Amino acid sequence: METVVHLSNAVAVLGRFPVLAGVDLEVAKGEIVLLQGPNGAGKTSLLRLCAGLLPLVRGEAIVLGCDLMTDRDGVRKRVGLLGHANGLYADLTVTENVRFWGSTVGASVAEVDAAMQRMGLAKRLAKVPVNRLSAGQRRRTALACLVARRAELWLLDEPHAGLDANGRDELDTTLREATNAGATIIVASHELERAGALATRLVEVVGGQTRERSL
Amino acid sequence: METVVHLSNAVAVLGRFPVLAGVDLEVAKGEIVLLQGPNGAGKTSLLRLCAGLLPLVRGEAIVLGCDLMTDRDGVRKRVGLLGHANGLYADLTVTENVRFWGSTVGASVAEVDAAMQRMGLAKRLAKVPVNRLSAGQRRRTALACLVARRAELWLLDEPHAGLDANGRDELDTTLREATNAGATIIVASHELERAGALATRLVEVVGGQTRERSL
Amino acid sequence: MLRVARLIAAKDLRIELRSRVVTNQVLPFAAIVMVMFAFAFNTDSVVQKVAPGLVWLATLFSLLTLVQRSFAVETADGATDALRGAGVDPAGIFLGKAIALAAQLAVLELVLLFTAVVLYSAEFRLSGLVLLVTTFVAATCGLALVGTLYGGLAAGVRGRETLLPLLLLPVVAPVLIGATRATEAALGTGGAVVADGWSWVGLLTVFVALFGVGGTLAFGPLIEE
Amino acid sequence: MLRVARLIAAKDLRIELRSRVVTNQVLPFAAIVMVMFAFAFNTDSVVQKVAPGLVWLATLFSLLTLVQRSFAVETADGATDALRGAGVDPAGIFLGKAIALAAQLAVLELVLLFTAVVLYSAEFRLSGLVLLVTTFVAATCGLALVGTLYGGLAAGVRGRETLLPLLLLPVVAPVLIGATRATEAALGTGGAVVADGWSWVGLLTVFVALFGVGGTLAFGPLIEE
Amino acid sequence: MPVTDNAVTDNRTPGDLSGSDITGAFKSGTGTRFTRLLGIATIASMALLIVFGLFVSPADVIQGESVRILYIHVGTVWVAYLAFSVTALASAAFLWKRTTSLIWDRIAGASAEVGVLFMALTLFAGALWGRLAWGKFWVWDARVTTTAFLFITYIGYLAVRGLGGSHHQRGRRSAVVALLAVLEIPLVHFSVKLWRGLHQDSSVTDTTKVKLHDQMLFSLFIAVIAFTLLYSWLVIHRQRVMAMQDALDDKGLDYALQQRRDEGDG
Ligand code: HEM
Ligand SMILES: Nc1ncnc2c1ncn2[C@@H]1O[C@H](COP(=O)(O)OP(=O)(O)OP(=O)(O)O)[C@@H](O)[C@H]1O
Ligand SMILES: Nc1ncnc2c1ncn2[C@@H]1O[C@H](COP(=O)(O)OP(=O)(O)OP(=O)(O)O)[C@@H](O)[C@H]1O
Ligand SMILES: [Mg+2]
Ligand SMILES: [Mg+2]
Repeated sequence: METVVHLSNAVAVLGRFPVLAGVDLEVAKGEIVLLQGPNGAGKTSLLRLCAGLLPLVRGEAIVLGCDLMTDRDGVRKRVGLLGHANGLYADLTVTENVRFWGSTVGASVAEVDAAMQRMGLAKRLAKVPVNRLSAGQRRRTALACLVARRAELWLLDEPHAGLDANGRDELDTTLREATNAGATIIVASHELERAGALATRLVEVVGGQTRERSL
Repeated sequence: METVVHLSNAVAVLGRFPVLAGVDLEVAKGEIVLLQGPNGAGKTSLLRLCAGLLPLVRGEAIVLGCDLMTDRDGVRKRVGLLGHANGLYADLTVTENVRFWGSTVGASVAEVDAAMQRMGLAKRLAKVPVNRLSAGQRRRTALACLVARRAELWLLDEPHAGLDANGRDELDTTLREATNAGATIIVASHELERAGALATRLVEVVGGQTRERSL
Repeated sequence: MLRVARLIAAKDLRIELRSRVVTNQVLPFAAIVMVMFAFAFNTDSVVQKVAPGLVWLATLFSLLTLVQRSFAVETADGATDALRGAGVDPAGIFLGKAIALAAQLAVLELVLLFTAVVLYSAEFRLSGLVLLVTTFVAATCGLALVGTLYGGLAAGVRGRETLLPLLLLPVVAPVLIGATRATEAALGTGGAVVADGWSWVGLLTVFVALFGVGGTLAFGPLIEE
Repeated sequence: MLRVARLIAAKDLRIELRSRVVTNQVLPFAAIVMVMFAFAFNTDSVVQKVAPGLVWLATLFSLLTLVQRSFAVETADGATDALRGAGVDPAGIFLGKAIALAAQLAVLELVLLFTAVVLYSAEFRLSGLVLLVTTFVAATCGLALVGTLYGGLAAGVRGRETLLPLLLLPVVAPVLIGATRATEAALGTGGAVVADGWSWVGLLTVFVALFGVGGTLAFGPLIEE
Repeated sequence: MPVTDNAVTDNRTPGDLSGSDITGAFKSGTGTRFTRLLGIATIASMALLIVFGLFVSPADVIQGESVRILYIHVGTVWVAYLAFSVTALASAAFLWKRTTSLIWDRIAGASAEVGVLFMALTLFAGALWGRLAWGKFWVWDARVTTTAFLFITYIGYLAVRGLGGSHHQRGRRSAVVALLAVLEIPLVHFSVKLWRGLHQDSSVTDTTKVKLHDQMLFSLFIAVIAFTLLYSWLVIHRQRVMAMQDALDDKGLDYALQQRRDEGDG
């Protein structure tokens, strides 16, 4: 099977703190991997490393065939990250935000509309500026932006946070569809019941290191 | 039984949008009420109204014996709110933050330490500035600030978001202890399984109005 | 109220100690502003004549930044809400933030004055020293009080960056003028005599009293949502 | 690259249209700065003599605010991360943000020039008009390019507010001087003649070319963590 | 005028109110018999002012015909002072617990708006006069500058009124600002003494050195009466329009509430 993420003894630091202390991880194409672990374990850092946003200090990291030591730009174009922050422009409307993020990868208007439809934003909320949305509505918008980006590797940091029951179902459907279309997904989440049902594999992160676990 | 919150046809607006469109709610002392409902329904707004932060436009609202139309200050001193934002000072350490919020209500050093202990912050993290914490660690700090405030009515807006399994258990214990000590609690959460096990009553919020539901 | 004021002031100053925004950012900024002034009017005689005005003008610009920073700290993660929600005495918040602001302003002004002396060869007179110190204390308090009052009003609202200079500058202008004239008198710029300065200090004192009392009473309603 | 530049510029200008921060905040601020200048040097003759310098000084202060705003929009909700993470061409981001900044600066400068004409009774000459327009275009582009470059550098890091003025002001000083002298030549302030101005414009053009090319190449590594 | 109409801020929300027929409730207009009489009196006194100002009163020995600007310049500025004082008094009444009523807030707002209008006229007339008397539209004289600051201050006041939020919140916030702003009036008035500028010293109120011709003084008197009447007429109407706007907001709220409730059923 094709390997999408290959980390071997990867180390990353923030300031002087080693947030990742030698991580080993293999993810194959089409998998949905769930990262789980205590607060401060390094889940967010791991996702940021894979997205090419956190510099690799030691070890080996190859994502989508690009070496993170040398070719981070190659990775970034093909990866989609949803972080703790939403990355939205507060003064622009929902549609404008999704359209902007879609067009950074050349998504068509139809694709953007489809993404908004997916997250239930196509109707009343489409023309509302983001600063007038509730927390969950913002999270939905950020997800729609991610969907519109059509990434090959999706990195999701607590995507459920703030979503209502309905939104969680929509998210699950979206992720399943994405993997069917050939995407690979890594999700960090504390909601074991919810995310566990979706995932194909569970990886525990503790103290900046990973351990394989059974679901 | 003593009534802590009494809302009758309460209306509140943001801009010109009626976020609360006539809410009726009765909460008795010692209850743990779970608010549940779709994104944008008005849960956050309802909590902010009860905390005296969102002006009441019409209807009646009496919280802890104070009328929200006339005596919002009386309410605020005795209510503790954990919102979507954490309300922490990023440049101060965890201890300094908890101490500051504790001392606004005159909590002693021992009480502050106890609160930090409760949320598992007493050891390694005590002297770390908040801007070097992970998302879940920040949430824990915010909860510790709340515990240190010793409020009579606790208003929690998605308190579980970002907490690890351990933190969730600690939170549940803390809330149970608080009600035993005479506090009343209203929680808004999308995690039905988790929060439902804790709550004594379920209230659904839809379209700016409330409906009583069975757990 | 005083307990709350002490608490808030201590917190604000501690944040400054940790983040060093004023020390590292506003100070060099103000200093550079002074240098640029000297640059823009390269005739020496002009610069020397307007030196006191420049010190206060630079203070004023820095005040805007300081006030914005002072309230950005609160709004960054929703702490204003938390403060209001905690039922903390607004008068205490007002005084506390004003004290912290005054302390930061004072440091800033000292540096500016020093820069002025070095760059523009402004001159000191011993006879004017008492006047100079009084002027600086009064003006600093006045600026800190007004800044906090309007900063609090503008902090919560949407167009806050717009509103603050709009509200602040016309009110502060008299302070600027009074302080400039008093400083001129103290330094003897353009042949001004020391006695002239005291009436301006009187004006500044009235201003301080007014905004001290007004702010303490009015801050509550102002920051209310 | 140009597609990305257009995308980013359009987004930045649209945000400005919605939030009106420049129109409502920076513009009045700059105008008030001009008024304060005039008031601080209340002798009329001085003001008139330094009017071109004041216009550019006020532009400079506003530039700082504009650049900060331009990148605050990105960092507020982690959009910088998202932009970097999206692998958007950095050269495109650079040009796009510079274009949007230049557009906003241009509006600002027009207003300032108008204010100067009204307030300081600065005078126009038809013969100097071409020079004036060229100077403004060149200086605007130069300021926008440098501003974006250093703004991007400062945006990610912790002491960003410190860094920006510290980096920006010394580099921009030549632009300030060149533009002032050229404007003086165009307006004939203090008996300057039009021909004098063109050599300054030459300097400005070199500056623009330098930072245009340099910025396009260097922006990528600069915004990298 | 800058920010006049706080109800028309861009606060359109998902539940847009524009589609409803809530305007029908206010067909009666804002006029009453009293205001119509007031309007007639205003027009009459204006006519009188034109007659006295332009024809009866003499030209000045030094300034010539241009002195006639005085009637507008000084007439409007005094009425602007009056307007701002009324704003302050109404604000105090609003803040005082026993008289709290939104009507005071509306009077304060309406009066400030009209005051800003008159102040703009003062500045305009002063600038024109300055061109004639001093050769420049604008000088950096103390009174001229402080007048500009006063003007900006009240624009700021109107901006605060336009911030949005509930009516009571608007009232509280703006009342505090109004009470602080009014303190600038003495500053403007005494600025000539404080800073010794170019501008005219007190020549009307200071009886020890009356310089004005009797007929000029009388014309000025008429000007002040005329502008005061105009001011009252404008404020009464504006205040009523504001009351309607507030009521309209309430009606709009009813409509928006209905839509919001339907959200749950739909
Ligand atoms: C834009 C320029 C001007 C502004 C902003 C201005 C402003 C004012 C103000 C605010 C007052 C009221 C002072 C008070 O009673 O408190 C006033 C009064 C007056 N102004 Fe002007 N003025 C301007 C230009 C002029 C000029 C050019 C003249 C004539 C040469 C003039 C003549 C007067 C006179 C005669 C009074 C009445 C003085 C008194 O009795 O107090 N003003 N002006
Ligand atoms: N500033 C604002 N102006 C206008 N409408 C707003 C504003 N802020 C929020 N709203 C609207 O108010 C409604 C209620 O928001 P609220 O935050 O109370 O919802 P919520 O139930 O907490 O939702 P969530 O589950 O997403 O947190 C939302 O529909 C939102 O669109
Ligand atoms: N700027 C920083 N400087 C130093 N250490 C940091 C910094 N930011 C985060 N850390 C530390 O890095 C560690 C890993 O953080 P990370 O955000 O990856 O954890 P996480 O697994 O995502 O936790 P959570 O479940 O709380 O989101 C934490 O222990 C945190 O204290
Ligand atoms: Mg995390
Ligand atoms: Mg919410």
